[in-house]
Formats: sequence, C-alpha cells, structure tokens
Amino acid sequence: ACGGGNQTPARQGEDSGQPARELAGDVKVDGSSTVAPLATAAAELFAEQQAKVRVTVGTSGTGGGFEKFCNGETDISNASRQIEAEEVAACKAKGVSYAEFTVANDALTVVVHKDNTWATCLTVDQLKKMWSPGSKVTSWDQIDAKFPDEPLKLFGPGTDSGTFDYFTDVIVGEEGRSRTDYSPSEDDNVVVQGVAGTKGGLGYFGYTYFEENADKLKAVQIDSGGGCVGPSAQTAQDGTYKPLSRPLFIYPKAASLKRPEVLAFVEYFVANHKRIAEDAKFIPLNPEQEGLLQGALTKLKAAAGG
Amino acid sequence: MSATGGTTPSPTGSPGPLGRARTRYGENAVRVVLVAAALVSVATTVGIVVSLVPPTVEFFEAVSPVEFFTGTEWAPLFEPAAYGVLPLVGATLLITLIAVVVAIPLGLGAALYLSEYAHARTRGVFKPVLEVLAGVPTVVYGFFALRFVTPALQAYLPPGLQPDIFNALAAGLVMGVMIVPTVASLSEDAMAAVPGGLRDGAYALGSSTRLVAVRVVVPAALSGIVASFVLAVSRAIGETMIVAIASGNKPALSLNPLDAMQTMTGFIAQAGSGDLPTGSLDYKTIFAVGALLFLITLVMNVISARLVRRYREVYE
Amino acid sequence: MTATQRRLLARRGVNWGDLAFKLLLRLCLAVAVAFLVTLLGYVVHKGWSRLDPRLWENFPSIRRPERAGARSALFGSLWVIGLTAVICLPVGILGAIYLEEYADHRRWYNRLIELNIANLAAIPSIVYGILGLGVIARGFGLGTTVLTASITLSLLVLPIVIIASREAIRAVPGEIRNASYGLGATKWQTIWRQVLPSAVPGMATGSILALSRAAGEAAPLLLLGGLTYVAYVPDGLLSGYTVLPIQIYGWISQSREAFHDLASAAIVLLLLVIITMNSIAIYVRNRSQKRW
Amino acid sequence: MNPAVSAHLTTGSEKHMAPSQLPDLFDPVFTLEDLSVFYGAYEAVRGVDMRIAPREITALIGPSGCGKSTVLRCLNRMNDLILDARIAGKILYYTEDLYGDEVDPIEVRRRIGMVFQKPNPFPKSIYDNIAYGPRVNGRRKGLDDVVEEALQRAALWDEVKDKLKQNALALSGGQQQRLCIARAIAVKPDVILMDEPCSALDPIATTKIEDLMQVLSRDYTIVIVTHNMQQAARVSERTAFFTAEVDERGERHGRLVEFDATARIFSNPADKRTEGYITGRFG
Amino acid sequence: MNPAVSAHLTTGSEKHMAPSQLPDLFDPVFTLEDLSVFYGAYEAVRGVDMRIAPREITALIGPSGCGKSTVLRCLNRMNDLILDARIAGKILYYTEDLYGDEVDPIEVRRRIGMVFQKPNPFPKSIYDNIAYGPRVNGRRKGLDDVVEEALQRAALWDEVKDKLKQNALALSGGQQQRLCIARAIAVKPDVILMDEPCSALDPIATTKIEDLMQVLSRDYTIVIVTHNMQQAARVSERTAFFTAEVDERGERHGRLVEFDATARIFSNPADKRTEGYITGRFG
Ligand SMILES: Nc1ncnc2c1ncn2[C@@H]1O[C@H](COP(=O)(O)OP(=O)(O)OP(=O)(O)O)[C@@H](O)[C@H]1O
Ligand SMILES: Nc1ncnc2c1ncn2[C@@H]1O[C@H](COP(=O)(O)OP(=O)(O)OP(=O)(O)O)[C@@H](O)[C@H]1O
Ligand SMILES: [Mg+2]
Ligand SMILES: [Mg+2]
Ligand SMILES: O=P([O-])([O-])[O-]
Repeated sequence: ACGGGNQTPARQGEDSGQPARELAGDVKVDGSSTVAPLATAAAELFAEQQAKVRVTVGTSGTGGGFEKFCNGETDISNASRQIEAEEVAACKAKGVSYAEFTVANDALTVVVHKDNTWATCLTVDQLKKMWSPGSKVTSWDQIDAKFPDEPLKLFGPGTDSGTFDYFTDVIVGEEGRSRTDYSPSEDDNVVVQGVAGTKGGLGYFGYTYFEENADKLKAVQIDSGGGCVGPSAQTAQDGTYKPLSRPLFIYPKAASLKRPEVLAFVEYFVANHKRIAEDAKFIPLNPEQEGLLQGALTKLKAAAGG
Repeated sequence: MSATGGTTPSPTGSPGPLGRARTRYGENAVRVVLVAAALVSVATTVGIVVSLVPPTVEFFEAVSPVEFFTGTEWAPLFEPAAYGVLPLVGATLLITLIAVVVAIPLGLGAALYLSEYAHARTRGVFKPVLEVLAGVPTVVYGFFALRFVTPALQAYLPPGLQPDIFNALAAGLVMGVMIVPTVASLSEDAMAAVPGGLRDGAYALGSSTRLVAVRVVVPAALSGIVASFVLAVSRAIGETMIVAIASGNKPALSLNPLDAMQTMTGFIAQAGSGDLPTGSLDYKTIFAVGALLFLITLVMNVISARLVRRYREVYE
Repeated sequence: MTATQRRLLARRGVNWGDLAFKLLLRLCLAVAVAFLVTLLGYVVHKGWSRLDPRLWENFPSIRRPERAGARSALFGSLWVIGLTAVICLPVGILGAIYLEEYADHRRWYNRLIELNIANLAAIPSIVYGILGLGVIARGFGLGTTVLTASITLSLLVLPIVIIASREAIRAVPGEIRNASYGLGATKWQTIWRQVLPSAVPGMATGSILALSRAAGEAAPLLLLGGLTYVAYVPDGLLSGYTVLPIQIYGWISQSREAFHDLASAAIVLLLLVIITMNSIAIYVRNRSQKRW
Repeated sequence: MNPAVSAHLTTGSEKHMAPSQLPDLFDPVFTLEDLSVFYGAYEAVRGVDMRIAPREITALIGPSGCGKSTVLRCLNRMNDLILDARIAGKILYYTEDLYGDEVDPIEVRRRIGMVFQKPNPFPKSIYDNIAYGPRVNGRRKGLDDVVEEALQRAALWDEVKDKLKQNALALSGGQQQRLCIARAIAVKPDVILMDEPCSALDPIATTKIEDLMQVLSRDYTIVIVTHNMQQAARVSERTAFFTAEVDERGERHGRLVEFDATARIFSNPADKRTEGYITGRFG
Repeated sequence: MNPAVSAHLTTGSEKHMAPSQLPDLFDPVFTLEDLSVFYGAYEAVRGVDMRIAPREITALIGPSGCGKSTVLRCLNRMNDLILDARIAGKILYYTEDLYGDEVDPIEVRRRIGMVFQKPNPFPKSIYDNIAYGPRVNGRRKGLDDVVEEALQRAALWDEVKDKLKQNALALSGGQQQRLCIARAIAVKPDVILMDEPCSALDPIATTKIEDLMQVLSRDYTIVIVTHNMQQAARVSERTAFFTAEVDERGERHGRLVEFDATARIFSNPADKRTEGYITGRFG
C-alpha cells in the first residue's frame, strides 16, 4: 500500500527498470535494525545483478532512520512499524515524500533460556507485569507461584527501535513505557547473547533472530486470551500469533526514485520479496499482503511509466 | 640585507664590518606555520568544549542538576525518563577499580622486575611485548572478555557467584590487563630515571637487590609511579569498547561486579550509535555525560601533571 | 690485621625473602605476557578456519557468513589510516618543532599548549567521537565520510605524534645544534638540515604507534556512522566507509557463531596490520640506534 | 706569530701590570670592557677586561665553574642561544661593537668559528660535514676544493681522502675533532674559539690537535679554554687565569684574576691565587 | 700510621722495585695478583699486582679511561652489578679470596664501604640516610647513637645536628659528600673506597673532605681514585700510577705502571711515563 498523500515518482525519460542496462550510483538505506538483515540480503542479491550500484545499509533503528530520512540524508528508510504522525510531519516540513511497502512479516518472539522448563506459555498480562515501568518483579516466582525462585533477568532492544515501540505498545499498553532496569541494546544479537547466557533470562526480538538461534534459545508461547500460540511463519502469516506479529516496511523517498539505481533496487526488492525474506530468514508475506504489494508496485510502475 | 663582510679589510686588519641584522622572511614564515600547527591542539580542546558545553547547558535547563548528580536511576530514553547519573558513574568507578586492582600490582611488579632484576636483553624483549598489549585494539579485548573470560568465570566460579553473561568483572579484569603496559612502561621509565648513583650507594652499604628496589628505587621514583597510575586510571575511565561489548548496557547502581552495568562511555556509545534525533533532549544527554567524563579525566590529568612536575623536581 | 682473619665474608645462606620477592615480580610479568599469549592464541584458534583469501577478497554478507569477507573494511581502514597519516603527521611534527625549538617555556601560553596536549592525550576517545559528530560531521557538514573519520582520528592521535616527536627532537644532542649554529647556520637551517634528519627515527616510531592506535580505534567512529553494511571499497574522501574495528564489532554482535569466527579472523587481520606497522617502527628504531 | 713588542696586559679586578716579552696589544681582535655575563639574575662572570691579540693562541684557564666557557661563548654570540643569558659591558670585535643592534649574530658566527669539547661531527659523510658551513652560507659550487683545502689545513686530508663519503662518526675521536676544526675552517673564519677541545681525547690525539693549533695560529686568532694547565703552557702565548669568588651575598662569580704572557703566568705569576692554582695547592 | 719498616713495592708490568721510607706491606688488606678485568670480551685492565696497606691512604692516579675506577670497584665487588664484567687473577682480602664461591658480595660491601664521585644521598632525611645501612643490615635499636657517631666522625655533626629530619638533598655538595662518608662509616666498615670523591666539589669543600680523609685514615684503610694529582700528593701515603696502553691488536688496556710511596712517585718516579704524566707532558 502506498503511503497516504504522497506522490508516486514522476516518470523519467529513460527506461530505468530494465535489468539489461548497467547502472551505477549510491543507494543509502538506513533505519530499523530488525529490517536491516532483510535490506542487506536484498542489497547483496541486487549486487549480483547491478555490481556498480553501491547499496549501504545503516542500522539506526526505526526512529533514528526516519530522523535521517526526513532530513533528506537517506534514500530508503527501513521500519519495523508504520511511520508515525510526528515523523510524517517532519518529512512534510522538509518536503520529503515517500512510498510505503510492506515487504515481510515478523513475529516478535519472547525467548527464554534453553534450560527454562517452566515458562512454556506466558499471558500478555504476565508479560505486562514483568515489563511495566517501575515493576518490582525480580524473580520468576513473582510471576507465577508455580515458577521457581530463579532471578529474572530482562533483555530487550533499545528505546530507539521500532521493536521496542511495538512491544511496549501492545504489551504495556503505551508506546515507550517500559521498566528501565533491563539490559537494552540497539543490537538484537546482544539480546540473544544475554538470554542465551542467563538461566533466568527473558528477552524479545524479531523472529529471525530466534530462528537463527533456535538451538540456543527457547521461544515462549503467547496467550492473548485465545490459548497458547507459538511464533512461526504459519501463525504469523495467518494472524493467530497475537498480539506480537507485525508487518515490516520500507519507505523509499519519492525524489530518490527518480534516480534509476534507486528505482531499480526498489523494484528488485518488491519483485523478489519472497526470496529475500526466505534468504534472510524472515516470514514472507501472506497472499493477501502479496496482492497489495503487487498492486502498489504496479501503481508505482504506472506512475513511473505514465 | 647588507653585504656580508670579508671584502674590505679595515686599516686595523679587521676583515670588515659584521653587517647589519637581516630580516629573514623565510624564518618568520616558518615560525608562523609552526605556531599554527601547535595551535591545532588548542583548537581541538576548544572544539571539544564548544561541542560539549552548549548542549550540556541546554540539558541542564531541562533537567535539574540535583536530579542529575543525585538521582539513582538512569533511564533518559524511557517514558518516564529518569536522569540520575549515579549508576553510570558508579559502574565507571567500579570497573575502573577492578582494572586498577589488576593493573597496579601487575604493572608495578613487571616494572620492578624489568628495571631492577632483568638483564638488558630481557628488558629489550619484554618491554616491546608489553607494549603490544597496549596496541591491541580495544574491540579485541571486548570480544575476548565476552567470549573467553566470562565463560571461564562462569565455569570456575562457584554456583553462588555466577556472573551474568554481561558483567563488570570480566570487563574490569580485561581492562586491567589492557592498562598494565601504561603502568609498567611509565613506572619503568620513572625507575630508570632514578640516578644510578643512588643504587650504587645502597648496594655499597650492603643492600640486597630487593632492599635497593623497595627502599631506594620505589620511594625515589614514587611520584613518577603515581603519575603512571593516574594515567592508567584515566585510560580506564575513558575506555569504551570493552564495556560496550562485555559489561552489558544496563544502567544499575550496584556494587556487585557480577552484575551487568553501564558506564558513562558505554552509555555514550550506545546512545550515540543509535543515532538519536539531533536537538532532542535525549541527544543532549550524550553531551551532558560526555562533559562529565571530560571533567573527570581533566581533573585526573591535572593531578597527574602536578605529580609529574613534582617528580621532576626531585633530582634536578 | 691478622686478628680480622676470621672467615667473616662467608655466605649467609639463601635469603628466602629476596628469592620470593624476585619470583613474585617475575610472576607479574609472566601473568601479563601469558594473558597476551592466551588472547592471541584464542583469536587465532577461533579465526583459523576463516583465515583465507575470502577474508580480504569478499565483501561482508549477512546471508552467507561462510562467504563473507572484510574487503570493504580492510580497504576502508587503509583509506582512513592513510588519510589520517597525511593529516596528523605534518601537523604533529610541525607542532612538536614549535614546542621544542621555538617556544619559550616561560611564557604562559606555551606552557598552556603543553599542558593542553598532555591533557588531550588522556581524553577518552569517545569524547573525540562527540567532537567529530558535533563539529566535523554536522558543523562543517562533512557527513559521515572517510574525511570526517580521518580528521577525527587525526585529532585523537595528534598528542601522541607531538609527544613522541618532541622526545625525538629533544634526543638530538645539543652539540649537533651548537655545531651548526657555530658555522653560521640560521635556526631553520639547523632544524631542517640537522635536527630533523637525526630525529626521523624517533618521529617515525611515534608516528607509527599513533597510526596503530588510529587503526584500532572503534569508539569514536561508532558515533560517526561506522556501523553500516558497506559492500564497496571507498573511492574518495567523501565516500562512505567502514573500518576493520567497526566491522569486527558488528560481527561480534551477530548471533550466529560463524560470524564470531569471522570476527576472530578479522581480528587476526587487524592485528597483522598493526603488528606490521609496529615492526616498521622497531626496524627503523633499531637501524638508526647508536648514532651518537 | 707577531714580532716582539713590549707588553700591555689588562687583567681583571686587580689590574696587574707587568712587563712581558710579548707584543703589546695595539690591534686586538677582541676587546672586552667590563664584561659581565648573566644567566637570568645570576651573574656568572663579573667585570672582565681583556684584549685578545690577532694570530696568537690565548688560553683561558681556571677551576671548574669560573666562567671560562661563558666568556668564550660570548665571543661569537653563542650565548644568544641560551635563554636568559645576557651581557653587560662591551665586547669590541676589532672596532665594532659585537653586540650592536645592527650586528647579525649569524654572520658573527660565520666569522668566528667554534670547536667544542666533545667532537661533534654531524651524522653525515665526512664531505658533507665540511661542506655544511659553505652550503648554509649559500655556496653551491667549488665545494670539492673547499673541502680539500679545509681538510688539508686540519691535517686530516691524508687520513680521509679516500673515504670522503664515509660517515664521519666512524672516525676516531681525534680524527673527529680535527674534522670539526676542518669544518670550522671551511667557512673561512677569522677567529677560532675552542672550548676544551682535547678533554675527550687520548694523549696521542691530543698531541696532534695541539700541533695543529700551533700551525693554525699562523693564520687564525685562536682562543682556547682548557682545564689542563700543561696544555695551556704548551700551546698558548697568553693565558688568562679565571677563578670563582664568593661575594658578600654568598654568590659565586667568575673573575679574571690575571692575564699575562703564558711564560710569565706559569713561572712568575703576579697573583697568589694564580700561583696556588698552578702549583696545585687548590683546584 | 704504622711505624716505618723497609718498603716492598709491587708494580705493574715492569716491576720496578725501589726503596721507600714507608713500611713494608707485611699484612696487606688487599692483595691483587695478576688481576685483569673484562667487560664482555674487552679487557679493560690487564695484569695488575699490588698490595694495599691497612690504615693508610692509597691513591690510584692516571689518565682518563686507564681503569682506576674499574680496579677500585673490584675491591668491593661493585663490578658484580655490571652485566658482563668479570675478573681474572686473584684478589685477597686479608687472607681470604674475595671472589671465592663462599663469599657473599653483600657482606663484602658491608665491610668495604664506598664513596662515589658525585655525592649521592638518598632523597630522604639526613637521619634516614645514615640509618639506612644499619637498617638494611638488620639493626633496629640504638640507631640514634649510630647516626650521631657517624656524623661526628664525618665532621658533619655540628652542621646538621639541629636538622636531622631535613631532606639530605638540601645540603650543600660538600656536606652531601661528607654525609655519604658518614653513611659509609655507619655500617662500621673496615675499608673505605673513594672514587674521585671531590671532583664535583668546590675547593673549600674539597679541603674539608681531604682533612677528613686524613683523620679517618687513623682507623680505616682508604683507597682513593683521583684525577687530581695535587690531591693524591696532598693526601696519600702511597700512589699507584695507571695508564692505558695500546696492544698489538690496537686495543687499549689499563696497566699499572708504578706503585710506590707518594713522595717518591712525585719527586723521583722510576718510570718515564709516570714522570711525563706528573710533569704535565701528557694527559
Ligand atoms: N646555561 C646556563 N644557565 C645558567 N647558569 C649557567 C649556564 N651555563 C653555565 N652556568 C653557570 O655559570 C657559571 C660558569 O659556567 P661555565 O660553564 O662558564 O664555567 P667553566 O669555567 O667553563 O667551567 P668548566 O671548567 O666546568 O667547564 C657556573 O656557575 C655555571 O653553573
Ligand atoms: N660498564 C662498562 N662496560 C664496558 N666498558 C667499560 C665499563 N666501564 C668502564 N669501561 C671501560 O673500561 C675502561 C676503564 O674504565 P674506568 O672507568 O675504569 O676508567 P677510569 O680510569 O676510572 O677513567 P676516568 O678517569 O675517566 O673515570 C674504559 O675504556 C672504559 O670505557
Ligand atoms: Mg666549560
Ligand atoms: Mg673513573
Ligand atoms: O531496529 P528496530 O526494528 O527495532 O526499529
């Protein structure tokens, strides 16, 4: 789906989309660290076709990415949530218009240590109890009396990330509200390290990181009232993994799409979204989303072509 | 420029007038270039101050200094935000303390050995080897702390004393080793600067090498040795990558070195690499913490400069 | 004095205190060296499987760690180190000449410069990152480019160059200077023709140590947009870049073990770069010793 | 050396006037008038009056710290290079004020060469050592001849002519010192100052340098500082004896005690301090 | 000093035997037999035979580099501290081999004290300087008396008795040197070795130290190295003259040329090299 109110890029005289033509130039991508592996995978695959186009992928977090994006410093912003009102305003103020593409799905995965035998399924309320600001929960038995008296050590993404925003929104109830005495990192892999190394550890991050580390970690099933559901490609695509499944986005800048190398990259990304998602171990779009994306692409092409 | 002499011998036999002083433009130009080069360092300090002070002032317009300096919770990037810097300062001091406890005995011992016992050849080999320790990139130390030292600690410490995966202890230990060369090299220099005459004097009175080392060399080199400690401590306080990688990024006011914690430098690296929106209060926190760090190291350095100067006065 | 012919000089027996003390000191040295050996051993062991041409021929890859390499980081490092050398060496050496040969140390401003340099030498590198971000990247609008990184690192290591060069200049015997002045040379002639050539080894050592430090620095670059996927070799001063320490940091933070092996291999590569630079310093130093 | 005329001797504080078999100093190369030298506030040398004759060897002797080197360095303004050092009184070079505003100290040093205690060749080739002075004075051509002539005069040519490109540091101490003398000669100076030029040398090398000084004094005015009385006695025509005196405030100042023909200083000194020093009763 | 007996003089290479008015050395404190000293492969001193008499002052003189200090440092095994240094030949201390396997060099140095060229007080208080030796030798009590006695003997007590806690570096050079002598005395040595003890001092301080040596030689055996012939002449009973000789391979080795009663060395030396040195013709 295209972002509200933004223009699709004006058509260029040249036949920008044709793969045969060798392109050159820089494409600056920045933003969500969750989406970064996806964009990086796209960049790597794209490089096989267009070796002279230099795609760089920064990892500033969704918020940091939009900050740069709306400041005109980047061509494409990765986001693990939709752009927010303030960011829309910031972009508008600088005259930056953009498109929005949903490129993959993510299932925010709550993980515990491999040897954690007790926490197989947690309710949203239990998670909220752990993560609310000022929470005094320091031990598992404070969550459920059946749980052992094991110290609870929390790990999670830093405040600059879309993952943090999304998690606090759906679990705690208000975006950005979280207890602060946990080990935050902009880098989700640090969270992996942390939980994998701590018996009473609990953390959350994107599904990819869990898949990559399934041998070291255990994913917790989530009960949002309708029974325990574990994260998987299946549950994320069919929407039963609630409330932690979410779509992932890229926001190409309209002005940049006038540059053939940027347009080529975005077209490549959209056209090969399934392969890219699978390669980067993300959850591909479901058929419905796929249809929307195809529609958006066609619209973009039409705009570019007409 | 006047003619240089030598052409018209004076009637008295003088080989001619000495000629007037010339203005040597080249010499003056050189001087200007040199002064400019020296001033780059001043410009650097000015740049640091200029980049730290305004955001810091703005920060303190929004956050009360009382909260900053006395608050015990550090969560500037959360809702609701908390701006008590003590957990960061505490972690910095704790990790520095661990590092110093490692580095001072090791460094001083190694320096004494090299200066008083080792043959010139041994010294020629081991001093550069120690200096390699100082040249290893700190990323490498951080990696080593996280991937080798922490697992080793987890394997060998008793169950009641299990460190977190990220912990101050491993970071401090490794940082200690990193600053051993600073202590060893500078102390050894200070010891080497103790006049040989003092040693001869002590040996001639029937001292053993140990007594010469402990009773004569160390006291005589003391201010130089202390200055090396101060420099090592400054280095430890300012070290970033080891803590960013190995000590965790969890601000915690804790004295338990087995816990994860965040230092001042760790916070700056974390917040800075997250690329906070310019001009936001969050962004200014980086500068406030940076300014505090700058001040702390400045004070340490002024102390060390004093010590070094006093040390110089002893024999000159 | 036949009365004093008692065997008064005989050995008192082993002094255990002295012996224990000596062993203790030796232990201190041994611990430090053992740590270094362990560290190197660990890194080489862990990175062994990835120490092959892929490391410097391939670009990083998030999809296939087994195919990933550090080409962009290696060349980024070379670019940044090279440019840092071009910036900081002339400035540092000229500054050292001023302080050693021209400055009147009784003047408060010269003493201030000296104190300032000593102080800069101990300022945390992350603070230089703040300087680079605030003044150079954003203030001068140079962005997060090779040039910004090099200027920032130059300022960071400038005190090292100045301090080492001053030592080297000071080590040139006063006799050499006197001889030159005594023959009617001007100040700059004396410096340029006698002092500098004699001080080259010392200055080279200091310079290479400074550049080694620059080569290993990550913290300030972290603030200067270093943590980025870059799959090309920089081609200019305003090009994007990544450097080895940052690439290593990035890989360390990855969760897949294959990346950690890769990080180890890249560490070995970085250490090789640094050890090479240090060896040059030691070679220059040794070759030119015993001059006076 | 000049033909004998009746002597005119200017001495230090006590102004001994004594006959001598040496010529009077009508045309002195240097005239020191009430010269005092200060290092900061410390007056290292006080009130020296003396005149130095052309094409003679004048020796300055006296116990350590009495200011011999200080006075010597004033003569070619090497003291300018010492922070804090300044003079009071006057030094005339022929008729010109050596410290006049107009005078270029660099030109002074070209005219008045200096040889130091420790041989200090530059770490360059023998050739470059000698050529250095002419080069910094702007000479580019005919250097080969200059080098050869200087080495000839310094009695070093035969020993080094086959290895002019060799590093000067590879020479022996005595050769190095002769090289330094050759280097000084190469800028065609009028005067050569020597500060304890043999104290770092062995007896054989010392003898060679002393012989060389004798030869050179036919063409050059030489002033030599030595702590070796025997050396002063052997080589110089005139000797100035300095000592350090403690003033009312307990500070030590160098003073010129006696300046006379060397023969006289060593056989029949006018001042009992000179005598005490010469005979080894003090110093 | 001992009553006069007929002299027995052992000299260096050329074994001059000459009568003297001093006692023969029946009970020498040190006996050097064919002593050579090496620094690595370099033989700095070659084949020295001499005997040092108790409670006398023996002076070692000779040009720079001839090995005087080297020989002196062998006498209390200070050379052990120099890497590479080793001796050949024999040194007896009374009847004992000073370099015997059984001998503890630390004990040797306690017995045979040393005073160095440059006064080297520890940067501690005057009291602690003197007490240092007794302390490292395990003494804890009665230090006040030891300190006072040592300072008395070194003729320094009156000057410092009111400021024993003051830093020794605040003393004048001459006082510092006497302090070093007092420090050596405080460990109750048998012999005191002095290596150019006055060369850093002014004439007044030198006189004081020389007077002190004379007094001390009533109780101690003193060996002094000096480059000042006048000093040797003034203070010593016997003088050994060393020189450096160049051997076939062009290496310089220190040799003992002549060892005799001081009066004789200075008035009627047996060797012409000694005479040359004494009269200033070389050195
Ligand atoms: N650069 C200086 N700054 C301050 N004082 C100095 C300086 N050079 C020499 N002096 C002092 O001036 C006095 C005279 O020194 P000078 O070197 O002229 O003596 P000298 O007669 O040459 O002695 P020596 O025989 O030891 O060389 C001494 O007290 C010395 O300490
Ligand atoms: N530690 C050492 N290592 C190598 N050679 C040495 C050492 N000490 C002295 N020498 C050499 O041994 C020789 C004798 O030196 P020594 O110091 O005994 O001479 P000296 O007679 O005391 O001379 P001076 O009057 O200059 O003090 C010299 O050639 C000297 O260079
Ligand atoms: Mg002098
Ligand atoms: Mg000596
Ligand atoms: O990096 P984020 O996807 O968590 O914004």
